[in-house]
Amino acid sequence: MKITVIFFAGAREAVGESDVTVELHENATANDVLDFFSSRFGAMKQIRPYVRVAVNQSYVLNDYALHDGDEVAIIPPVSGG
Amino acid sequence: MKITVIFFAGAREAVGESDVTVELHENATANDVLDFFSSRFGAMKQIRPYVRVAVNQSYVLNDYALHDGDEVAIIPPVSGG
Amino acid sequence: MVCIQEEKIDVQEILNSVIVPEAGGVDVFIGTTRNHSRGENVLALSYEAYVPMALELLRGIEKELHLRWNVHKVSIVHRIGDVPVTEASVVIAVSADHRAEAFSACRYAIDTLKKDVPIWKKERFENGEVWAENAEAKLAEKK
Amino acid sequence: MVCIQEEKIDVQEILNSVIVPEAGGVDVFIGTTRNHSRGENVLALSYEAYVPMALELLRGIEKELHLRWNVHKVSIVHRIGDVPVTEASVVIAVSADHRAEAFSACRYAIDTLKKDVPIWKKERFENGEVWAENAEAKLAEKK
Repeated sequence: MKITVIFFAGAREAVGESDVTVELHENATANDVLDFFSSRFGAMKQIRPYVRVAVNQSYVLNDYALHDGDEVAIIPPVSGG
Repeated sequence: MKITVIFFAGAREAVGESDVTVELHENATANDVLDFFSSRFGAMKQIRPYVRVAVNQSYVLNDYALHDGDEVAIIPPVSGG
Repeated sequence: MVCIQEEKIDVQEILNSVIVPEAGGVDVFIGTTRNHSRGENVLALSYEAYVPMALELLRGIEKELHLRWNVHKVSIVHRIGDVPVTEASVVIAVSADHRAEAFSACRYAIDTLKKDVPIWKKERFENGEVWAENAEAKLAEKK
Repeated sequence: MVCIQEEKIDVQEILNSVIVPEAGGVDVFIGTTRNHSRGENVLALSYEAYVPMALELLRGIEKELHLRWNVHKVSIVHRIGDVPVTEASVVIAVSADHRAEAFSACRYAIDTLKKDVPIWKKERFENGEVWAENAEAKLAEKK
């Protein structure tokens, strides 16, 4: 299935892109998305313990099962306010 | 001794004056001022349990000993804010 | 800065007086006059103050906030005279490095003002008028 | 009302949006950008947001305030892009019948915003730049 992954702040700089479309196996989870980018980008691997994942604009746990067409956002620790 | 007594809000309306100069015996206290006006004005007697007294712009206890020339203020429950 | 004034309160001006480059957060409390009280419609509201004593107590509150919390600037402004419904009767602004201190100090300031500062509000209803009494002020008498 | 905007925040406009004739008190929190962080001078600050999700979470906070406290109106406005020192990055205003509720609800709103809402601040120093991380956001990960 195809999902769009969008990156913010330090995650965007780690990957060098603000959004990427990836092809994942069926039954892929949020965790698989983190694996995918952590294995390709050292800087992403470093911040991985600290990021949260949102799917279609809601936070999810890392074992969340993705669906074709989902928008997955990689959310580093926020600093609004 | 001579002291000036000033009245605010409900106390002013009870006495019908905003300030009055009274002649009191030596050793008079804040309490004596309250006695003086409560005995003359029924409305003042009614609110007496609820008023606080300030002398020269500081709250005092009712047994505070007055001095010649003091400014005594009769302060009904406040409602600022 | 503390002030008692008859003019309408300019909140932006008060904010400007407390925001400093070192501060990270400002808490502002604004007391507005309400259109109802004791279950009746309030037609008009008027404040009076024992001005020199009220200013002295407000300066005391300002000083106490600096002693008890790590705050940068404090402004307390109270309006007297007629205050139309929805307009501010009091504005308290506190700037601090950290918001927890701004919130606590601002809350303490309005609580103390309501309890002790010699300012009175008269509420005018269709069937008469009455001097309001803050619940906090009534508790203070029992001490 | 919630809003994410690049324009300078107009505090008076936000106040006007929450003051209603029935409300007796308004608490306002204003987060301003500071000139120092991590012991260094901050030259410039810039915010970015995951805008649709941030707005959704801000609307959620607004709704939660109405459910948990007896509040009249809530406004939360966050600025993004460059925010010069002393200008407001966020303004939260809450009106209520009683000030205790305005204070608690406003405090809860800024605490939750700092913990969860996807907005990030980049601090630029003389020797480089860094993405700030709220202490509250780091705690949230451990859940």
